[in-house]
Amino acid sequence: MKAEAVAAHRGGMWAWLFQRITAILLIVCLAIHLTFTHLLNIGDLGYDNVANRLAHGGLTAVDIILLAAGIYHALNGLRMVLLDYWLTSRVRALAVTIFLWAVGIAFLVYGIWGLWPWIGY
Amino acid sequence: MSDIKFRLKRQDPRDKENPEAHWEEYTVKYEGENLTVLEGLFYIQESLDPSLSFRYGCGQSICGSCAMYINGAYRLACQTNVKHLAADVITVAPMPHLPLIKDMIVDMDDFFAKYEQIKPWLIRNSPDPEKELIQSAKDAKKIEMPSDCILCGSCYSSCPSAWGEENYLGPAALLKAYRFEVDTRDEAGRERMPDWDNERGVYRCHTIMNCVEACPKELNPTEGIEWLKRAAVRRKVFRRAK
Amino acid sequence: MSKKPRETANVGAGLWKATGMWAWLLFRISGLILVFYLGAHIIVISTSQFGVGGGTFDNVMNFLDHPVAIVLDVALVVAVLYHALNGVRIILMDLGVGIHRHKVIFWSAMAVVVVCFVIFAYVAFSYLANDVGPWNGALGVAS
Amino acid sequence: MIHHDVIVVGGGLSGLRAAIEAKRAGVDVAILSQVHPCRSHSGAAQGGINAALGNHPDGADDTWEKHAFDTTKGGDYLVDQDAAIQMAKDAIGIIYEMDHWGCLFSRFNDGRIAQRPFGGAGFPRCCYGLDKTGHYLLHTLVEQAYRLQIKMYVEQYVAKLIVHDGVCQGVVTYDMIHGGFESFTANAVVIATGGAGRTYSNSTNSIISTGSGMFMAYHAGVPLKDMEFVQFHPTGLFTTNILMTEGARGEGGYLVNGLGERFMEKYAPKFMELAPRDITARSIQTEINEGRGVNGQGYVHLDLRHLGAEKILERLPGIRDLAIHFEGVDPIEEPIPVVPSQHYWMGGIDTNVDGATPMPGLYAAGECACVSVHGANRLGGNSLLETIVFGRRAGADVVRYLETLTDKRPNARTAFATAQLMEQMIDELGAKNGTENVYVLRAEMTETMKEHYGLFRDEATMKAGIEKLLSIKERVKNVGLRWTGRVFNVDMIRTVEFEGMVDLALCVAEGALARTESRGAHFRTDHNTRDDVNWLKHTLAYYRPDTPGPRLDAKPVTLGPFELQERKY
Repeated sequence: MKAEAVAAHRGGMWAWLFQRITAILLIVCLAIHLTFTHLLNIGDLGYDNVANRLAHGGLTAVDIILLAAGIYHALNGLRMVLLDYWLTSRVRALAVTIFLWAVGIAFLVYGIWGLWPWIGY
Repeated sequence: MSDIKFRLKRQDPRDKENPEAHWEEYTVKYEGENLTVLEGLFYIQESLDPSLSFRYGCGQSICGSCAMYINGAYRLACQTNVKHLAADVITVAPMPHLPLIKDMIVDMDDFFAKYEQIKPWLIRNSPDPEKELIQSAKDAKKIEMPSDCILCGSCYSSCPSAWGEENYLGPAALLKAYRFEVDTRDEAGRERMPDWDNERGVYRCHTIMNCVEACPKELNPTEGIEWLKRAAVRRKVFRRAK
Repeated sequence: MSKKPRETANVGAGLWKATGMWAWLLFRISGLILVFYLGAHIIVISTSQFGVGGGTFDNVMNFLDHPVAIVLDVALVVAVLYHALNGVRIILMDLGVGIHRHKVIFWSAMAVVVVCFVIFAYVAFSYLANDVGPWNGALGVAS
Repeated sequence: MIHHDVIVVGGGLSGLRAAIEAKRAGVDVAILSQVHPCRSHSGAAQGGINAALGNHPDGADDTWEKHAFDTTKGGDYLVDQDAAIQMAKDAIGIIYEMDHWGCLFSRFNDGRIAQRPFGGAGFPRCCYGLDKTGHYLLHTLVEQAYRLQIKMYVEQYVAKLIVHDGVCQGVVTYDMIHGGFESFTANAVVIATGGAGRTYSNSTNSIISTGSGMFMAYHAGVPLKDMEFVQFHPTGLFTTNILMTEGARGEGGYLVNGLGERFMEKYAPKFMELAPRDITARSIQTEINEGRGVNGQGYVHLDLRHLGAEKILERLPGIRDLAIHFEGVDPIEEPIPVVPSQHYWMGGIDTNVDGATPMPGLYAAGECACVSVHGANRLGGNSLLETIVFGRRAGADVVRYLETLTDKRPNARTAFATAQLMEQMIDELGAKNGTENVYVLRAEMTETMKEHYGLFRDEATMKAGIEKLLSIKERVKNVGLRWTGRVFNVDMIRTVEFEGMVDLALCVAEGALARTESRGAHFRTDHNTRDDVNWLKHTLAYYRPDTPGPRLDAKPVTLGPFELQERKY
């Protein structure tokens, strides 16, 4: 162990806390999302059908929260796994964190873009 | 009662002729009712193979020297009676996932370096009173569990987070941090916090609970680590003192 | 302090009989599966931007009605349910609830997983069998 | 060769406390220990630590004078009264200091440190942390040692003192991890290696308590004092001799014989189970010898059942665990089978009240030293106190000693030669084709000590015991080293230390034979009264390289305010 290596890693509480907050958001939103998409409307997934459903603004909001929280939760989870195995140096950990943030924001933008046809339907 | 077989994992990495790990079997005399694994090892060392190395201390489960991997679990050799193992063969190996020195001896330097890292002492800023510091019986009870740690290293060796990440402080050190942070006499405030409120500290704990399974004193390091996580939130988000 | 070579011969030993160890391992695996699923899902949804009047999206959806895809969906549900309910257990422990009874809570969570899964599997397989969902149109959502 | 101003041998309570005291005065100090300091035998202490805090409602008017008196009376007046008074005075500050350093103490409802009654004490003055007081104290001091960044060399078996012109200048150690001998030079050495309990086969002590510090000093010419006084704890587990704390009786546990009687009313009607240890232990042994053991076997019962599960779990969880793990008995449901077991070594390296031995530069503190505050019999709760009080005093005196030194350069040639000597000795041992098995001899010796120098002694058995010990000492010469590897050679340590253990055993034997009286823990059936006219004096034992046994000498006892009286409890 290198004492400096331990000392170099400050913080982590916010990442941990947001992981929990997003987890709770995900459970709630995912339950709504799955119920409406797969239990109540199974077999009818189609462009117009989705558009009808998302006409209820609430469900659009749920999907967007799901998207944002899901991306954060997924990528932070991935970061956790990486930290466990090979992100021992602070520089590397920082670089990966920044990279994952960039990927996350890109996916968020791309995801909203994907939802856009229905939002503006 | 008849004799009992001990299967020991032997390795001397500095032995030029045979540096590899290998298993050796010994037949240990087992006449009476009681035989602890440590007594068995002493029998082997005295009568069968003087080259066997293992740590020993008190022989009464308080010093923490003889934590080993016995029949698939972390156990204190002195505390383990072979009759409770209910096995024909007693398999003894050093604690896994730690650097090996010889036979049952593992290198605990990192373990203690991490222990030292979290400032394992009471930090006080106000002047000490003439008499004792007043602490309610209820508050004293809170530090009992973490104070009972004997630093045997079982939890540290069993923690998957520590296997992959050499800088993770590990359950024992974090339990020690909890022991002081939860103590009403401690006035560290934010002084000790950076050492455990850290990606190499409490947030590397994924509540796997192996440490709880492994602990021969039946302590619960996870409880302490989770308390620390909440304490971090209390302090940083809600600006509380403790 | 110099980096010491870690012993390798013993790696794999550990507490493989411990509940928490398996719970964590499956949690991690299901988590990684879900990370990749999330990426795939976003890409699938984004097909709404292609084709005329959502044609590409409808094609993809029809393709995903294939029985194999539905079986995979059901497997995905297992991963989601497991990850979600074990996650609930972890959050409870974070809150200081049930640290001394984590195994009981784990198996209770698993019971919830099974119940939820049975509901999903029933819906999914009855759809596979009848090409129609049991509650199709129940809420009056236009089909 | 490594140099430090002060070297402390042993990392138990007294060693750590001495090191802390010296370090706080700005001295460069290092601890050498056979095990990591947190693994020291001090941690196995259970019951508590005495100090006249007066926190207990029944002991509100307790004072250090009364503590000193109880100590003196408990020690059957062989106590140096100035030392006992010093210890009782220092005790109060020591407890508060440990509390300020974060040691866990059980508390009364008002938040003050709780106290429980203990054997031989007129007042409930034993401060405790559950039944793991030693463990909590030890870890607190280890933590303080880390805080002060005291250099610790762990897993160094200290084998020999470096003595130049009669002045102690360091030690030679066997480095167990790296293999090989290393010499550590210093201007002062503090020995704090603990007792020699393992010379008895029925000991409550750690396996590492072999008295290595004692015989190291003894071989270097420092006298050992009062070695014939060996304490037997009344309650060790029947099969393993593991300690069942006196606190169990302090909390209200009963001693019951095979007939179901609380037999202590015959022996100590006033104090009952809380009589001093020597008296309680002899009472138990008498019951057993007269056939009133449980089921006709050699043990009596320690009965805690009437305390109730709640009190046992709250106050005595540690001994419950021990009883379950090692004896298979749950004290909540069953009485615990107990026998008197060797527990403490009242004698030791002759030191003054500041821990200084007759050899310049050599200090001793703790169980391996004999100040003497325990006299002929130690009271429960005084040993933890002694380690910390005299550890601190030794640490402070070392600093004063260093200031008086003009030449602070230890002689490197002597240090080197001493290490060479050890190397040579090991090489010779390794080359020798041993005809004797050291472990057979060890078993014989420990059994001899148990049988011949136990609770009841008489001339004939003791003489026979000396014969046996002398023959064992002779046979040690034929012992060879069976494995010559250098890394963590357990066999080497256990072989090398054995001869020293026999020497200590001989000191006990010769001292006990010479003392024709009964005093405290030393009870002779052929001289069963105390003889203050001839024997109110300390025994000193000097090493003679050419003769197997020690040369005995005497030293007067320092008397003080407490008049000699008969011991009645």
